[in-house]
Formats: sequence, C-alpha cells, structure tokens
Amino acid sequence: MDLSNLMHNYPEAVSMILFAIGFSNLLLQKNLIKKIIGLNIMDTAMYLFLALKGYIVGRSAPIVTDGVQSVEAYINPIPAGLVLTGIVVSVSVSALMLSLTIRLYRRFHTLNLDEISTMLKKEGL
Amino acid sequence: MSRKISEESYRKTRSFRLHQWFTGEKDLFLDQVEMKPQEPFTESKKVKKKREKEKQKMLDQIYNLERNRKTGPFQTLYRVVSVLFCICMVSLFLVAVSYLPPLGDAGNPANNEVPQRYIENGLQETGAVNIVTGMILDYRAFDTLGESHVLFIATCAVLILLRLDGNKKKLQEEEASDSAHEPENDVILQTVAKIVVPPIMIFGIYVILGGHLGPGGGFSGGAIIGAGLILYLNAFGFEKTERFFTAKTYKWMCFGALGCYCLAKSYSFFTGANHIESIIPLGTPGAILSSGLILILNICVGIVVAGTMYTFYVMFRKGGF
Amino acid sequence: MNAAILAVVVLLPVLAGALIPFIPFKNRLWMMVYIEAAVLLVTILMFVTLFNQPQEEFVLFRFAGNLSLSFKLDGLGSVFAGLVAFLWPLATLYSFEYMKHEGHEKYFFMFYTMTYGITLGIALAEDIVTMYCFYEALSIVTLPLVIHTLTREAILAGRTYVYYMLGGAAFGFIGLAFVLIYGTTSNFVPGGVLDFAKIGDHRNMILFTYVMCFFGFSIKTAIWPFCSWLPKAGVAPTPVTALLHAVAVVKAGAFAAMRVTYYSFGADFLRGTWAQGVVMAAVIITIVYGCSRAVKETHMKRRLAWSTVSNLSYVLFGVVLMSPLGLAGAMSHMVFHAFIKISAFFCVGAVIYKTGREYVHQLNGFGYRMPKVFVVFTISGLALMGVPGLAGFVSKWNLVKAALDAGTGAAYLGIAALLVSALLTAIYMMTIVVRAFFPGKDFDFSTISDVEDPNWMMILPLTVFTIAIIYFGVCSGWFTDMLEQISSVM
Amino acid sequence: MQFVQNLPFISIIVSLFSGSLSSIMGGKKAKRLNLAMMSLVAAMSLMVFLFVLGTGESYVYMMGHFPAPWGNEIRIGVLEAGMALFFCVVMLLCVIGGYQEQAAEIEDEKKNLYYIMINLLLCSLLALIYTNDLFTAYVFVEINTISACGLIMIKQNGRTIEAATRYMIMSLLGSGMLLLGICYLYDVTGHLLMSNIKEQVEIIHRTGQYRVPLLVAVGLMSVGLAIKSALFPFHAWLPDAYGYSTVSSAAILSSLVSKGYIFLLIKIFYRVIGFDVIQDSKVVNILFIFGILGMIMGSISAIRENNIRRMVAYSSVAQIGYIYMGFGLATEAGIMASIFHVLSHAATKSLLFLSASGITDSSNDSTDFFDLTGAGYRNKLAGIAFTVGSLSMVGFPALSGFISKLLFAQAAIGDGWKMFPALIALAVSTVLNAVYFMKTVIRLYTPERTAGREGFREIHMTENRTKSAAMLCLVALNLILGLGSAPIVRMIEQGLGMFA
Amino acid sequence: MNSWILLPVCLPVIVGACLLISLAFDRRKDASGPSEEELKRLHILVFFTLIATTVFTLALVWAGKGSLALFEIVKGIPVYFQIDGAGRLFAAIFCIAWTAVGIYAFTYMPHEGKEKQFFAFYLIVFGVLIALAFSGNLVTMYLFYELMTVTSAPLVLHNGSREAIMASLKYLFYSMCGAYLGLFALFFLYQNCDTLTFTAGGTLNPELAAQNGTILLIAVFAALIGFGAKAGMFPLHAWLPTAHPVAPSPASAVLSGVIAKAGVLAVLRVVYYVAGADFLRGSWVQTAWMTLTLLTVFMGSLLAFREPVFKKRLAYSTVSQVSYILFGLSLLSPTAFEGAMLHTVFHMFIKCTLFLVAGVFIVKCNKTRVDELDGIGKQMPGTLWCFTFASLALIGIPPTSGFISKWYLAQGALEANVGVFGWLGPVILLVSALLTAGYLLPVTMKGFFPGKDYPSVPKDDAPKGMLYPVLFLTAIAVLPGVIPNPLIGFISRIADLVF
Repeated sequence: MDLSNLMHNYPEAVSMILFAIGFSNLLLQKNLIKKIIGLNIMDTAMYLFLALKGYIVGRSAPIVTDGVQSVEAYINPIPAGLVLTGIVVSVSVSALMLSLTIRLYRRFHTLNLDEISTMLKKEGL
Repeated sequence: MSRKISEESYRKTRSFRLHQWFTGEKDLFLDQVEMKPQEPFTESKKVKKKREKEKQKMLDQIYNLERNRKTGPFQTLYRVVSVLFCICMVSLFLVAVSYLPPLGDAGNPANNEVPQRYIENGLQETGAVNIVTGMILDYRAFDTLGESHVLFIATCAVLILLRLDGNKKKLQEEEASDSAHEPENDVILQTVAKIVVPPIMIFGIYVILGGHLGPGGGFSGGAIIGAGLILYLNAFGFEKTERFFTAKTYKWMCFGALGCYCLAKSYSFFTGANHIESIIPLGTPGAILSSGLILILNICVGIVVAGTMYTFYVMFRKGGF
Repeated sequence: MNAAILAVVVLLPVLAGALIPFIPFKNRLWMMVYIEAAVLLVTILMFVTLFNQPQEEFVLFRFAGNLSLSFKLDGLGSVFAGLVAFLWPLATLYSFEYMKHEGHEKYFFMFYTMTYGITLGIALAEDIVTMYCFYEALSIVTLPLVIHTLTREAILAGRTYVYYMLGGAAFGFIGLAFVLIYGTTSNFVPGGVLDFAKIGDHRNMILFTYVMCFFGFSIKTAIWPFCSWLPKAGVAPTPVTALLHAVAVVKAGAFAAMRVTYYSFGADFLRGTWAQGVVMAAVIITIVYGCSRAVKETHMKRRLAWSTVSNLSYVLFGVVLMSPLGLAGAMSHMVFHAFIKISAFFCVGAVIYKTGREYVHQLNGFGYRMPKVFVVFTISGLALMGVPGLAGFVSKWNLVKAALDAGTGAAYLGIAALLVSALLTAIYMMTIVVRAFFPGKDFDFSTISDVEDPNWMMILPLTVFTIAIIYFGVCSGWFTDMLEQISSVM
Repeated sequence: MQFVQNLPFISIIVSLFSGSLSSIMGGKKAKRLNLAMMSLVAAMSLMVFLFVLGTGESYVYMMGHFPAPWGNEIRIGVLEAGMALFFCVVMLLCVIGGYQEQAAEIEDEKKNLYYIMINLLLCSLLALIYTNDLFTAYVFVEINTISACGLIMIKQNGRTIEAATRYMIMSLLGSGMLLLGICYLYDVTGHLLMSNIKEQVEIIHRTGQYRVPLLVAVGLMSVGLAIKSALFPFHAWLPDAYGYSTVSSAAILSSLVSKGYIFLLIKIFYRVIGFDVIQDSKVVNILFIFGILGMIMGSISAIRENNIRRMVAYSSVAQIGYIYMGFGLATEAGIMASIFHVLSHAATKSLLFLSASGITDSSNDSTDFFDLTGAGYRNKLAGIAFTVGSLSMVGFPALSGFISKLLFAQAAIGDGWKMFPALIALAVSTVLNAVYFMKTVIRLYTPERTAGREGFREIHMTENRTKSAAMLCLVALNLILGLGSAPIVRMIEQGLGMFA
Repeated sequence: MNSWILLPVCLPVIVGACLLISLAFDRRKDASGPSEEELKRLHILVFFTLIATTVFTLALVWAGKGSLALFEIVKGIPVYFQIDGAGRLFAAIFCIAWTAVGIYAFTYMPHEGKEKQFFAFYLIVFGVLIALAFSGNLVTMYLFYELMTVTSAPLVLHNGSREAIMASLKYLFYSMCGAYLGLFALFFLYQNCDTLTFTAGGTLNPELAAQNGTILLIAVFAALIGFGAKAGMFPLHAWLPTAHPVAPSPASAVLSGVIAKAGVLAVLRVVYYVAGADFLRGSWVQTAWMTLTLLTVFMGSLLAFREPVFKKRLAYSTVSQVSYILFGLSLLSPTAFEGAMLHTVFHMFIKCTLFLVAGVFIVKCNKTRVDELDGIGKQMPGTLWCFTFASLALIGIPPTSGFISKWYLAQGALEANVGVFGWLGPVILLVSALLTAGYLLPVTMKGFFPGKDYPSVPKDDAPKGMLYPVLFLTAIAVLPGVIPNPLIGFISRIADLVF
C-alpha cells in the first residue's frame, strides 16, 4: 500500500469509490428506482475505470490524422471499444429493470421489494 | 427416641418400602409388567377450534407490514453489516488500485503488441481511419455482434413486459390515461420541434456515415436519431409517428438490420477462419465508401440502436406503437 | 460347476417376483403354486451351489473404472445364503395363509420374492461395491412391504424406516469410498484389504471412518441410537416383520458389518483400538436397552421386535470382538436366532391371524385353545432365554467362549450384559407363556371359545423351526466346527 | 482446415440468426424454427465432438481474418464439445417437455418472444463454452442473464415478476463484479485472450509485482460468478424464480443457465489463472466453505418447503453447493467430479421438474403437498420418473447420483483438512436429501380417494405425448450416466488434460 | 450298569407328561372336574410311579457305579450322569421325602382341586430332581437346575389366584436370576478348569486360576449368590415368604424341604467339586459368604418370630435353617461339612413334617393364622404331637437329630481357623436356636393348654391318609438323633474324599 502510487492513480481511486457507492446503493436501498440509479452509478464508474486504462499522457485519440501511424502518437484503442460495448449493455439492462419496476408498481402500488414479497406470501399465491 | 408417626405416613417412608422388599410382600418390578396400552390421541372440537384461531392470529402477526417495517434489530443489523461490507470492499479496492500500474505511463503492460498493431497497420487492414471503429467492427467484430443482440433481446424482454396489443380494452384505457396528462398541441414544443428535429436527424445520419472516418459510428448516431424521433413524438403525438413508424415497420427494420449484420459478419468470419481471400474492397482511406463492410455495419447498428431507443420510450408511455 | 449359477440364483427370484402382477393367474391357488415353485427352485439351486462350492467369481456387470457387480461364494456368504434359502420357502408358505384376508396380495408377493433375490445378492457379493448396491436396493424394495397396510401409522413407520435406511447407507458410503481408495482391491479378502503404505500416519482417520461405516451399516441391525425404526416397522404384516425384520433385512445389516470389519478393514488392524471401544460400548448398550424396552412393551409384535434389537446386538457383539472365534460366535447366533425368532413371530402371527388380538393382556387361556402354537412359542421362548439343550444356549456359549478368549474388561462386561438380557428375556417371554397356560382360577373359557389352531400351512413351518431349534440344541457340534473352520481362515 | 471444424462457429451463428428471425414470425412458426434449430445445433455439436474425440487434441478457430490476440477466437476441445452436445440435448428435451405448458400459460402474441429468448440463451451458452476471450465471455454472460430473466417472467403473474426483479438485481451485482475483475486483469496483464493472460499471470506470480490486484481480480471474478450461479449465501432469488416459472424455463434455468457460469469459472481457473496460482490463493477455500454450507442449508430449507416445485428448486441450491465443494477441493479429481456432477445434475433436475409438472397436472394444478397424495397412481409415468429422479438425487446405485457422489468422495479423500468436512457434509446432505425426497415419493404412492374432487384426473402416458417422451429420454439419459459412466469420466479426464 | 441311571429319571417324567397330555384332551371335552373312580385310578398310578422310582433310586444309591454320557449340549461337554457320594445322599433323601409328601397329597389335594395337573408337574419335578442329584458335570446340573425351576413354578401357582400367579412369576424370575448368575460363574469356571465334570477336591487349573484370580473369585461368589437364591440366602430370599402361603401345603413342603436342598446341592457341587475348597479358603469370598449366611440365619428367625401367618412363619424358618447348612459349607472344614450334610437331611424331614401339619390344620379346620390355633391339641392331639417332636428336633434338643447337626456345625466353626467367625458363628446359631424355640413352641403350648375357658371339643384327628405320612416323616426326622452313627459314617466318607 504505497500512498504515492495511490496519489498518482487518483482517478482510478475515484472510480472505485463511485463503484462502491453504486454497489451499496444497489444493495441497501429499499426503493427500486434508487436501486436502478445505484446500478447506473456502478456501471458508469466501471466505464470510467476502463477508459482510464487506455489513457497515455501526451497522446491523442486514435484517429489517423494526416497519415501519422506511429504508436507514440495515439493512446490504446482497446479500452475505448470495450467502454462502447459496456455502455450498450448498461442501457439495455436499465431499460429491462425499469420495465420490471413499472409492472411491479402497476400490480402492487409500492416500490419496496420486501413489502412486495410479504404481500405475495400473504396472498399465498 | 424416634417419634411415633401415623400408619399412613409410615407407609410412605422409604424404610417401609425397604421392609416390604426385604420381607418380600411387594416386588418393585413384577407389577409393572402387564401395563394396558395407551388410548389413541383424540382432540376435542373446542381445542381444535382454539388452535386454528391461534394459528390465524399468528399468521396475521407475521404479515402485518407496519410491524415489519419497524423490525428493529434485524433491519439495523442488516444495514450495519452491509455498510461494513461496503467499507471493507472500498478499502480492498483502494489497496488494489494503489498496486496498479501508474496511470498514463507508456510502459504499462496494457500497451503491448496488441494496440501497436491496431495503430500501425489498422488503416491498411481495415481501411478505417478511426482505429476504434476498425477494432470494434473488424478486429473484435464478434463482441459487437453479441452487443447488438443484447440490445435486441432487451427490447424483446421489454416487449414481453409492457406490450398491450393483446387486449384492445386495456390499450384504449392506456391511451386515454396517456393523453390525459399531455396538453394537446403544445405550441411552444411544436414550433421548437419543427425547427430542431430536421438538423438532429441530419446530424445523426452524418455521425453514422462518418463512423469510420472520425469519431462517431453506429451506436452514437443511432442514439441521436432515436432522441430526435422521441422529440418528434412528444411534439406531434402518436398519430403523426404512426404514419411512418408502426410495430410492423419496427419489426421488419430491426430484423433486416440484425440479419444483414449477422450475415455480413459471418461471411467475414468464415472467410477469415478458412483463409479465403474476402472479395470486399477496402477502398481509399478517407473516402466515404472506404473500409469494406464497416460502413454497412455502422448503418445497421445505427438502425438497431435508433429503433431500440424509440421502442423503449413508446413502451414506457403507452405499451403500443 | 461354473459360477454363473450364482447370478442365476440372485436374478431369478427378482425376475419371478417382478412378473407376478403381470401374469394373469386363473385363481389364487395357481399364484401360490407359481410363487412357491419359484422360491423352492431357487432354494434347491442354492443348496446345490453350496454343496459343491464353485471357487471362481462371476462378473455380472462392469459399470465404472474398477467398479463392478460380481458374485463369489465364500464361507461367510454361504452360511448367510444357506440360512436365507432354508427359511424363505417356509415363510412364503406361511404368508400365503396369512395374506388371505389382507389386501392386494400380488404387489405384496412381488416385493416379497424380489427381496429374496436381493438378500442372496448381498450374501454372494464378491466386493464391497456390489454389496453396497444390493444393500441399498434392499432398503428400497422392502419399503412397500412396510407400508403395505397403507394405514396412517404404516406410512409414518415407512417414512422413518426409509430415513434410517438411506441415512445408514449414506454413512456406509464413506466407508465404501475409503476402501476403494485405501484398499489394494475392492474385493472381500479375509483379513482386510487396507494397504498400510498408503495410510501412513493418519491412522485415526481410518479408525473414524470405520466407526462411521460400522454405524452406517449396522443401522439396519438397529444398533442403539438408531433402533427406533424396528419396533415401528412392527406395523407391517407378520410375514414381513418375521422374515424381514427378524431374519433377512437385519441380518443383512449384521452380515454387512461382518464383511466390512473382517474382510475390508481387517480385524487385527482394528483390534484394541479406540474404534473397537466405541463400537463395543454401543453394542453392549443396545443389548441391555433392547431387552429393557421389550419388558415394558405390551404389544406383542413390538415386544418381539425389541427383543430382536437386543439379540441382533449379540451378533454384533461377536463381530466387534474382532477375533476368528468372535466371528464364529456371531455367525452361530445369527443362524440360531433366526430360527428362534422367526418361529416366535409366526406364533404371534398365527394368534393375530386367527383372533386379531395383539396385546399381551388379551392372551389369557390361549394355551388351551391353541396348544400347538403356544407349545412352539414356549420352546422358542426357552431357547431365546438360553436354556441348555436348545439352540439359544449353544450360540450364547460360542459368543461367551469368544469373549473369554478375548479377555478384555469390555468383553467381560459384554458377558454380564448377555446374562442380564437373558434374564429380561426370561421375564418378557415367560409372562406370555404363564398367562397363556395358567389363566387363573375364575377364568371362563367361553370368552375364547372361537379360538383354535390355524391350518397346516402355518403349523408346518412352525414344526420345522421347532425341530431345527431342538436339533441344533442337541447336536450342534458339527455346525460349530464348520463355523470355526470358516472363520479360522481369517 | 476440414469443414467440420467450422461447425461450432456455424452453430453459434445459426442460433443467433434464428433468434432474430423468429422475431418476425408468429408463435407456431417460431416454435417449429426453434425445434429445427436446436436439433440442427445438437447434430453439429455431435459431429464436432466425434471429430475432436478422433483427433484427440483441441484446436483454435479464428473469428475473422486476424489471429488471436488481435481478433476473437474460439477454442474447441473434447470437454467443450461434449458439454455443448450435452447442453443441446438437455435443452431440446426441456423445451419439448414443456410444449403443453407453453401453449397454455404464455399469451399468443408473446410466444415468439419466448422462443427468441430460448434461441439466444442457447447461443450464449454455446459462446460461453467455446469462447477463448474474456470480454466476449462477459458479453455473452449478459445475453445469458437477460434471456434467463425473460424466461422467468414469461408467465407474467405477480410472483414471476418479483422473482425476475430479484434475479436481475443479484445477477447485475454479479456481472458488475465480473466486469471489474476482467478490467483489473486486463490492466495488470494487458491481454483479454485467456492463453496470453496465463503467460502474464505466471510472470506476475514469479516476480510478485502486481500480486494484490491479481488476487483481487480472481476474488471478484469467482464471487461474481458464484452470485450468478446461486451459490449458498446468494441464493435468495432461486426458489421463487424456479418455483413459479413455466416448466421448461424452470428446467432450463436450473440445469443449464447456472451451469454455463460454472463452466466459465472452470475456464478462468484452468486457462486464465492457472491451477497452482489458484491453489495458494484463499479464494478456493471460501468457495469450499460456501459449498459445504450450501449442501447442508439447501437441503434443510428444502425439507421445510410445502410446495413441490420450490422444494426441487431448493434441492438445486444444495447440488450447486456440491459443485462448488468440488471446486473448493482444488484438485484435478475435484474438478472432474464437479463436471460430472454438472452433467448428472442437469439430467436429474430437468427430469424432476418435468415429472413434478406431470404430477401437478393430475392434482388440480396445485403444487401443495396435501393435494399430491396418491398422484403416483393418477399419473403413472410422472410418478415413476419422479421416483427415478429422487433415487438418483439420493445416490441410489446404477443412477448418475451414485457415481457423482463416489467421484466426490474419492476426490475428497487424502486432501488434508478438507477431507473430513467434505465427507461428513456429503453423508449428512445425502441423508437430508433422502428425508425430503423419500417423503414425497411415499406421499405419491399413498392411495387417496379423489374420485369426487374436481381437477383430480387420471393422466395416461399418451395424453401429453411430448412430455412423456421427454421424461423417458431423460430417464434413459440418467441411466446412461449411471451405468455407462466409465467412458464419460474418461472423456472428462482427457478433456481436462488438453483444457489448459 | 450305567444306563440304569436313566430309569428313575425318565419314568416319572414320562408319566407326568402323559398326565399333562391327557389333561389337555379332557380340557377339550368338558370343563367339569374328574369323577370319583377317575381320581382313584390317578392316585394308584401316581402311587406306583413314586414307589417304583424310589425303589430304583435306592437301588442305584446302594449299588450304583459308573457314569453315562447322553448327547453333547455344547462341543466337548455332554449331558453326563455320574453316581458319587454326595449324589447318593441327596438322591436318597429326595425320593424318601418326595414319596411321603406325595402320599400325603392324595388326601390333601381334593381340598385344592385340579389334581391331575398338580400330580403331573409333581412327578416331572421328581424326575428332574433325581437327574439333578446324579448329574455329572456343571452344565448338566445347570440344565436340570433350570428345568426344575421351570417345572416347579406351576406347583406354586396351583390354585390360580392372582397372588399365586404373581408369586410363581416372582419365584420363577428370582430363580432365573440366580440361574444366570450361576451361568456367569459357569463360563469362567469353564475357561479356567481342566474339565467341568465333578471330581472331589475341584478341577481348577492352578496357573490359569493364579493368572485371572480376581475375576474367578467374583464368578464363584456370583455362583454362591445365584444358587443360594434357591436356598433362600439373603439377597435373593424374597420369593420364599411370598410363595409359601399361596402354594398348596404339599407343594410348599416340597418347595422348602426338597427344592431348597437342590440349591444347597448346586452350591456344594460348585464349591467342593469344581472350584475346590482350598481355592476359596481364606479369600474374601469365604468371609462374605459367611457373613451373608449368618445374617440370613439371624434375620430369618427374627422375622419368623413376629410372623402371624403360620405357613409364612415356617417359610421364614426355612430361610434361617437352610442358611445353617450354607454356613456349615462356608466354613470349608471337614466337621462343619459333616454338620451341614447332617442338617440337610434332618431339616428336610422336619420341615416337610411341619408343613404337612400346617396342611392338616388348613384342611381340617381351615385355620391359617397362629393365634387361631390355640386349643388345636384338644381336637387333633396326634398331629400336634408330631408337630411338637419335629419342632424339638428343629430347635436341637439333645435326644433329637437337630442337636447332632448343630453340634457338628458349632464344632466345625470352632475348629476351622476363620478368625472372628470361629466364635461368632456358634453364638448366632445358639441365639437363632432360641428364637426357633420362640416361634415354634408357643404353637404347641397354646395347642395343648388353651387355658381354662376353652370349651371342650370332640377329638377328631387328621384322616388316616394324611396322619401316616406325617408320623412316618416325624419318625425319620427324630430317630437319627438316637442312632446317628451309620449316617455320620456315610457322610464322613464323603467328607474325606472332598477335603
């Protein structure tokens, strides 16, 4: 645990803290919508962390400008591609969760998941 | 010297029992041998009713919500444990981050021969100026194929949950509730939409088509077009959009895009794996019609993303196109 | 005489039994003839095989790696197989009569005959895997017999029965795994198969596994902590309780314990270790516990079931002495107790069949109305008590000789337990006999006027068993020699 | 490069394309397409399996013109082809078994969506089995999760929606951790391809430079996948999800979906991290302890259950505990036992779910134990199938359960401190299994006069032809696994040999 | 010559068995009692069987030699008959007493009913007793010991009342418990002795006995307690006081007189013919045995002293008198042994007489309690005179036989170097003799001198059938006191062999 490297990697530290916030929200919040918000925080923190992996000081985005094709000119393109894919995943998952929440709300008129399951047990469905 | 006690109390003393055993009148073992069998367990009606009532009371006790909310120790315990778990998780991550390779340093293990080849001969191999698009749609095309199918399956799931076209009655009632809150023909929104929607659409198309030349691509362009459509729907209501965007069109559009994407990519995978020369020309770098399939793929992905965005919004609002 | 006949002997009854519900019998007589013929044929085949002892083994089926279902006839197996083969036809004859007024007989006889084959399978198993497979099959096949009457407590008894059986098999499974790993071969080799090079330092682990495996297999022999299923299984029809819970199933458990102790783990490896101490303690407790519960039990079948619990632990006591003499004593008590107990159960069965009375205090004056049944019951009672001149004394004598030869403190304690339980046996058997023959001065015989002896199908097995008890009581020298010769090979 | 080597890639693409194709089709046509696709994929997997068995070593298939570290690739060995074949067969049987329920319970216009879910689920399973790249694995894990959630909620009553929500929350937690693990691994090793990562990991292991992040990555990935495959402490969503969804989705979920993640975890252990690094990292012990707890607690909660579907669901929590206990032993034999148990559990669990649905059909569709008394007489084939399933679960010889218990016991012996807890847990959980399965079997075969009550009817074998056929095939599969287990165990051993 | 041994054993057993089978048949026909001439035929049959068996036994006792092995109970141990000194003595006294009481029972049994069942078991027990006397090894003796218990139980429960059945069950279980303690000893003796056949002086294998001495001592002590149960020794004596009041008088006479002596015979065989006297001499077993016997002697007479029921009083007296014999045996010295043997003979005949007299009182005037008996002398002088002579013999007044045996016992106690018991034994014997006087003589005193206001009552003595056996038994009980030499000579010959 060397503090100097942590100071140098502060953006990753921030993304980890964001990830933890999102994770605890998803775990602890009673309200479903807040859980989904927590989920999105977690995903964005993930993609921040991933994007940081590719960053190299003093280099520009990997679009070939005026024929220059040397490695020193551009940053690492792979994390960028992965982030793109990740974003699409989190969009679709959030959409699914939101539609589930809508259906639950229409049926039980509450967003607290524990209450929903006690109601179900009571009905003995 | 010993007090004289009555006959009955004497009979109960231990010495009397010993005397009995000694003189042999009574044997502690023999009489127990021939016990009668016990009667079977029977429960009177009253007891049974009382037991039923108690059970019902207990059930209500368990399922009464207010009391559950304030279940005191268990909730707090759960909360404390979770908070502790998150804290130690954060500290674990921070420790891990402190050991990670320094940010932005060129010598990081991530900058090995893989990105080097992408950058150095990405242009020659894929024909795409934007190396990231080249990587997504050509080098690691299988992921992106999976990606678009994630979108597709998410839409299917949402359709399962929210689509109402099954029963007409519910659809009308949903429609009524939908338009109840929206003001009819909100003038400000309509005029702004009239001015803004065309440039959005054009810009979206530009981004999709320019995917392999500069930043942009199917995903971002599709998102822009989707947003434009949603604005248009908000402004002019469902009658206008139904003219050109109905469930059938969406269905066929989505299938067309995905089908073409899948076939194109499987052609290139098949030719690559079997080392057959693929006949698709890469074209001159920088020109619109360059970099082989990437353009077509970008268009397909754009269509899929736009359609998905619009479907999500429509489903959330009305459950029908 | 090749060993294929072993497989025939095992599979024929299973097949014959399975076909019973499907064969369209003209009437009940034809079914009886079919079943009795099948069982007799198997018995004859068995005795022919026993007579000329085929040495080589017969592999029925090889299903995984070195695991295979294979049969081989050796000393211990032939004793148990001989016992089962002798008793089964007589028990089937008896159950024809008994099952006349019980319901759906076809299913009953189906499982009853299949159990015969499976018990022979256990007896003739060559290695521990085959024995384990047939052991599990036995628990499952006997389950429908236990819940045959389908009353509420029959179902509950069946449920307890199956929990104990499968639980025992689960713990026995650990022993099986150990033997497969640490043993040189999975076959039964007199003197044990464990190769000590592999075991090396962790002896205690092997001993702990042996204790678990012993308790696993002897749950079927109703050892003390797990003996409550046997009296509960008394709810089944008498041929089941008599044959299965006094002879086949419980003896299969004892037989499995013998095999595991002497032929897998090896007696001299286990002698003198703490494992022997633990197991001996459980056995001695069962001997006394079984009898004390029997004395207090007023239901006749449950009383005999508790007495079986205690007598089975006599057999286990012999096994646990870990000496060849101990094994001989165990085998002798296994055989003699089978004869004595099955005749006692059949007498009780006859009483229940004729009069439907099940409790001891309802038996006043039956001695005069059913003299044949109660004379047999008295003889089996005396034999159980260990009166010299009958089979019980001989097996007790062999067990005690082995215990004396072992000479440890626990062995002497075992002898004391044997005698205490003999005294308690005297109490719970003689009270029935005295009540039956001397009902007392003012007892009017009109109340039991309808009671009379059952017909020949029940009396024949009883007489055969009584003759066997007296014969073994009078001249058992040759039998004890044979047993000692079998176990001396250890 | 023979044509047969393309078949794995073609099977993935066919299932993917049929997924999108059935979106434009009606319910009936989509069903037929799904059936055709599944049998085609099964046939292709069989041919690949025979080919690889013949050559005896695994080969790599480049997806696209560029070799491995740059482009994607899939790797096909004996184990992968065998698992693919087995999964296709089981899925085929599960879907066929549930045709009647699908027709009854799903709304007409949403039938084709259901078959889309099944197609894409099969595609993601195949991709998970074959892929050699971590990020592709993550993408197809996502497809797997969403399609599984789709399968759960297709029946759309209150219970399934709530179960789907719980399932999604837990799975998203799991995949979040998985992605984080992959990022850490990428950052530390620089590669996404499994074999390249392995070399980097060995360097790290030797030099000890990035040890902590590597350990954290392994921990994250294991816990993530454990959450997704419902290991003990994270199994809250499982009973509702399996208990209330339609028959074929419950069968598919319990036997295949969680097994996909487990197979990915095996690949990560073997091919990404390498076995020696795993053995001295503490992660394996955690999985062992969770596995043991799962075995016991799963069975205990199954005993308390009063609904047959939920009871069978809880029993799969216990069986997954068995598999993770196999991992926890961290020996070659342990992994082999777990893989065999994956196969045996898949076959037995789907059989149990199908027969449970057959039983409830004949008892007024109520899953309450009280109504099931005597169901064995009403629906004879379902009764026999359920008995065979429970006997296999209990470990009755000649059935698959016995062989997997034997392999577990042999793996556990001689393994230091882990041996005794494993053996005792094995014995105790067998006893507990016996308690709740035999209780049900006895209840099925106690006769009950139900002539009068409505909904209680005799169901003959030929009434629901597809389900009976599926049940018979699964019973046969169970027997093949039980009796003919020697070649299968040899195949797994050979597969593991060339797996690294 | 040796196969003759089987005759006196088999004859009564076979006749008894036939009676039982015929009993089962006629139970089937009608429940009414047997007619007059049937009873007569039964009496004749039983009488001739008794006489024949006695004649054969006495012939064997007189001239019998050699041994007979039947079948093998256990490998290496046959059912083995052998005629030796102690066997002769016991067989002789068994058959004399048994026949006399049998004849008495002919007239007594109509009072009880179910004669056929009684006489059937009566004969079977007689055969088993003869076999027990002549048994040659410990296992055979144990076999007939258990058979005797099982077959004598029906004698006790003859009248079928609930107490009778409970008393017989108690008798059965106490003797079973005793038998099993004996069996426990038998196992250990089998392990440590060269052979189980009785040889005077014991067959203990010296180095084996030295090796596991403690367990062997425990075993022998268990045998003493076990077989002592039948002889009414302290821990297992409780069945005697319950069994006697309910049993018919001839049965209780036989029970306390003859069967108690079977217990003594068993103890004698184990101590002197298997374990060997010098093994036990000086060991804690001997001291414990002596204390138990003396305790029983004293307790028995003390309880008898206070007991109102006449037959129970006699039962307590049996408990104390038989313990005299066991005390003699426990001293392990030749004279004490002779005293014990003498007392066995005399006590058997005395106790039979006393019980038969009690039977007469019950049959004639239905009196069971002692305080009802005042003035009985006026009504039945003859019976009471026999009672008086027998009680004098029991107390040990010089001219009668009791004095001789008590004298030898006291002599033996003083002679044997047993420390404190040397003098304590005779003192207790003396005190108990006084107590015996205390509980027997008042009956005679009150019988003959009931006091002034007793109405004179006509003299009708016991019927002939009962009076003659009582007279015969009194004669045998009292006369040896006068001419003891032949008996003492015979017994001293046995004693020399044993020590």
